[in-house]
Amino acid sequence: MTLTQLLVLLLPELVLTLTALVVLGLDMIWRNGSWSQRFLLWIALIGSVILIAVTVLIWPLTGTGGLPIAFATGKDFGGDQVPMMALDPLALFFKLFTALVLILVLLASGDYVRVRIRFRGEFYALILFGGLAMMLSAAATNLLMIYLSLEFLSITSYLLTGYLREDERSTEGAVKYFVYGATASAVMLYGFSLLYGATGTLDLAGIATVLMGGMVPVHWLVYPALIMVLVGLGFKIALVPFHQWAPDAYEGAPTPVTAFLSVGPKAAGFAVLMRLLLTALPGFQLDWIAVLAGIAIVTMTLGNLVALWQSNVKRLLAYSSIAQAGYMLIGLVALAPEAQSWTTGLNGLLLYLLAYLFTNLGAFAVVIAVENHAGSAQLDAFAGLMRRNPFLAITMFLFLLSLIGIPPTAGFVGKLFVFGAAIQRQMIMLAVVGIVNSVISVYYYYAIMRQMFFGEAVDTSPFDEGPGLRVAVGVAAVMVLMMALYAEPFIRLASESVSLLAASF
Amino acid sequence: MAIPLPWWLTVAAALFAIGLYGVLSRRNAIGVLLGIELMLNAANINLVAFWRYITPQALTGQVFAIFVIGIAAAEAAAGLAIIISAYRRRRTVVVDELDTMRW
Amino acid sequence: MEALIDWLVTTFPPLSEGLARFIVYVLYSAILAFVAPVIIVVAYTYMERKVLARIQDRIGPNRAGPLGIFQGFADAIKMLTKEDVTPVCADRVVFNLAPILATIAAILVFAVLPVAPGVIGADLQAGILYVVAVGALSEVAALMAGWSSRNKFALLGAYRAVAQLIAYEIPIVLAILVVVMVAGSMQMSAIVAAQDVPFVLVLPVAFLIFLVASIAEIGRSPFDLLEAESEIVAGFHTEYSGMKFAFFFIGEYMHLFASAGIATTLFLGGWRGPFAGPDSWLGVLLGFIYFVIKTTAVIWVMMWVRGTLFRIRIDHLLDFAWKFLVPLGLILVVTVAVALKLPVIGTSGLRWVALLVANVVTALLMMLSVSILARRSRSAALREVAGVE
Amino acid sequence: MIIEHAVQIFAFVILTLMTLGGGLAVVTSRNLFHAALFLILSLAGAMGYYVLLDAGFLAVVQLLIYIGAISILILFSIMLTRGLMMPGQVQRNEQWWIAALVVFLTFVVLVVTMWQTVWPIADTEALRAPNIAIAQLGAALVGPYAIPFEVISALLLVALVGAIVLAREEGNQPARADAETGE
Repeated sequence: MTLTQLLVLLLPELVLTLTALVVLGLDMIWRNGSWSQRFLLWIALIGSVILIAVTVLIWPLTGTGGLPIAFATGKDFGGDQVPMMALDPLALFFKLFTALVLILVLLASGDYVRVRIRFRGEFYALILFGGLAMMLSAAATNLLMIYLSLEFLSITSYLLTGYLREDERSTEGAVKYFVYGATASAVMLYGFSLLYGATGTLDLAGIATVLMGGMVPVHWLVYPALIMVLVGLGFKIALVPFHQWAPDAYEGAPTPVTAFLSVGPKAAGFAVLMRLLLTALPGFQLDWIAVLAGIAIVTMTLGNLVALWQSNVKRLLAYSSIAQAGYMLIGLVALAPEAQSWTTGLNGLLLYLLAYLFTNLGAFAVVIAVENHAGSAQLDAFAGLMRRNPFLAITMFLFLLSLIGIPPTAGFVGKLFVFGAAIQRQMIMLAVVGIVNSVISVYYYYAIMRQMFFGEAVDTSPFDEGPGLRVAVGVAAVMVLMMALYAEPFIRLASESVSLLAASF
Repeated sequence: MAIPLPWWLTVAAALFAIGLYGVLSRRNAIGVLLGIELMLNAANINLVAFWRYITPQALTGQVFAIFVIGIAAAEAAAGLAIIISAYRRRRTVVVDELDTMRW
Repeated sequence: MEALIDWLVTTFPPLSEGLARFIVYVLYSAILAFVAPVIIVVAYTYMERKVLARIQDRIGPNRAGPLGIFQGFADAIKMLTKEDVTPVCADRVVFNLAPILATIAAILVFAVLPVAPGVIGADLQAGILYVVAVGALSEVAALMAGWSSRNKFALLGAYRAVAQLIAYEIPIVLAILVVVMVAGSMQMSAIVAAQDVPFVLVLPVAFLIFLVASIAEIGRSPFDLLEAESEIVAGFHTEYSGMKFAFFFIGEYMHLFASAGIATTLFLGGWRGPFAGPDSWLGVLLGFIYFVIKTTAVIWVMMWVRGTLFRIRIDHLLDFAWKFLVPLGLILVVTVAVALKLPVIGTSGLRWVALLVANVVTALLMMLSVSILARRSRSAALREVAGVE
Repeated sequence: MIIEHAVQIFAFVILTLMTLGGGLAVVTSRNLFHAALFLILSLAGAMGYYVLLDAGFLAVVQLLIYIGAISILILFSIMLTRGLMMPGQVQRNEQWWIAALVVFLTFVVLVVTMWQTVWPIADTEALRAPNIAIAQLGAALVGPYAIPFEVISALLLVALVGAIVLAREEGNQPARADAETGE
């Protein structure tokens, strides 16, 4: 592969890196607080839009098998040519996903940042770098690259969480996030080192070849390695025994960052989990499916039950997002080997992620709007929202419906595919627990609705949410409806993105 | 090589366990960070030992270890900045005293 | 070294090669650890006093022995017979460990210093990187000393020491990087071998960066803020006396010699000179003499600087590192890399010219931009003072 | 050959005492500053391991980055937050014995696995001569590993920028703040 080819294949990553660097550089030139600083947001947004264009542009290059991305200079490195990433449909899906996350988060963050954040250029740059790390981890096919990109994403997230340095809760959330996250990644690294020792390679496909080859009696070793890797990824996704950091980090972080955290690292974690388990460890399917099924049940239930007691909407959404991760996990647990069926579990997982992206980011955009105006994200800040800003109230209503999974919303499509896969695989228990949990969740989502429609507000004057937020909320709402009413292209996208993984399995 | 591979792995496992104990038992965030560094080092010893005994002709393990050290530096810088920032606010870095938020 | 081992094996047949090697290296490390410090400290303190005295128009030491050459021994005896005080509240173990670590850190550098043709403790592949790495130990020693003394001046001194050492380590590494790029190796012997032209002639800017930054690394005037008497008594070793202070003192002079020796090796061609070479005893001896002379010359420049310039302020000190030396070093790395990759440069003569041009151009551009920036900020400050919008 | 083996084993034992002893002291020491110093001891032991394992460059990197940068950063942070180290401060939380139990079980499981596994050890010929030159490592970093190499540079930039933003002291001492986070 020549350098030019390689650069073309890496265009999405390059675009994002360049945008972030330009933002950092211009921020250095433009004085803090000067008028031209508002262009930083525009530059970041334009970069994200270009990212979509570039991704679509290189889509045809992948071919059916996906392209390994490996770099070697003029000299021949012989057998040492190590593919680090892959440009396959799954990676492309997550590139698109990242671009959407970035656009929505950036749109929603404009006013919030202007009021509360000191170092704006660095803030936007960190968010863009976080997006870069998401794309890298979704594309990585080498343990080194996976560890590196996940750490990249984590470190960016820690820093963003603690970005409000004057705010106790922000720094406190960051400390907890850091302490738990760093421990988890150290454990995961140890697991990776065991996998490397067992197989002598870092390449995911190579690991599978060695393990399936049966030449080496190292099977015992894989179990501790598997558990350690699951611990690390479980932290990133905030699955239940490893979720303690999530509520604090989510509540403390600046709200746009919370929106990013609730979608970004989760999606990256799921991407890595899928790739790692399906590419490297398919031979141990029975083992990890059993573990993950248990985790899924506990995660859904605990997330939902604890959410019942929350009075802060940010924290409530944090627990809700833990529960949502549990639903998504069903998709991975219930993956069906026969690829021709309408739901392979995996495509359900991707659909759910996509639905969750629009729904959750939309909901957080509304929270940001309310917080910008009322100064807090407590439940009573939402009181009488219907009278004060009907647009926000109605869209929020839509997002909450989608979170519950009531048609005609995106959340319904996601749940349909995920639970459908579970029923198809005869995992009735999982589906039942999932549905019961969805019913429980109605209660706390209803608490928000009740405040919005029937709550008595102290201040009843209408307020304006500002153009950025209006666009973000509007786009998210339209997409939530689109995914339900015009679902076919989305389903096709998700199915095609996982076809390779499902086939390799 | 006079020392069989499992010896190295045992030492690394012991170091990992010690680090994990430090992480779980320390109250001070910087103390936790010290434990994390021990765990990372245990993983590194594993990587280098595996490189030496299993794939001595390729560079894989050594390069991974170099990357781990670099990442650890970035992590420590970010983590300590966060801890110092929290200390400025609260005058404590004891993890269980950071309890503004509950449940 | 290898020649010596061969000689031992042939002269004393019962010695196996491994044993001979062992003996030679043990002897060499013993010399480095015990003999060299004494000679270096005594010789260079005497030299420093004389040089400073001359600069300040004094005579300097003149009582102990002819021309006062035994002054160093007199000082040593005084220091060793002084009472050894440990503060009551001090953290004893750490307090006692710090001076030893400081000395060890300085001595460890000597292990990779090629003091004469073929004479080197360990010719590591990553030799020069090892030097940078070992430098970190002296930071640890300063932190330990400052913290364990339970003295606010000591603590402040330690803060300053670490801030300064870290800040100036980066320009040093950049200057070293330039040399490594030109020499194509990090091995000390290879760097010496590559200097058909001493690098100071083709990389003058890198040499200046290295020299200035090493003066700061070893904490000498005008960068001696770690122990600025008028501000923080004596910095991190405020509470030390007697033998333990002597260790810091030895460490400081060993460090001085080591830094100058590294500068000699990297930029002045190390032991190279007419008739010096590893083949004969005379060549080795000549190489050693050249090395010592060049190193002493570097040290003399450092003393000259000390005698001439005044101490600078701590924030200026850090600004100077981060805002001048580091950018200069980075730009230099880039221009030198470009100059090395220019397609026309095949012959070595042209190569040296290109490097020199790259250096000079970099320095001129940097000076120009600094002067423009300085003028702008000065006029801004003036305008502010004058109250003009 | 026998002597060489004996030397190796002797070195291994000494280094193990340093690494594990230092490590134990790191997690049990009451004084955090001492714990950080013991961390340096433990890291130095690991550095010795790398030398024994013929990974000399890695040993230098360990000394340069781990001991030279990370440990100093930690020591510095401990000094900046030293208000916490009043004598008698309990450094252990109440669940320490549960932690000890869990950790001990983990250790036992790991050790049993390590000894039960039959490792795919390379053939003796390959084992004898790993001799990897630094130039080879460097070429690998800008060759097959160029992509992660570029990524880690971005990561370090992010960590640096973020750390300065978070830890920078407000007021009229920008220079000092830079130095604090200048690692």
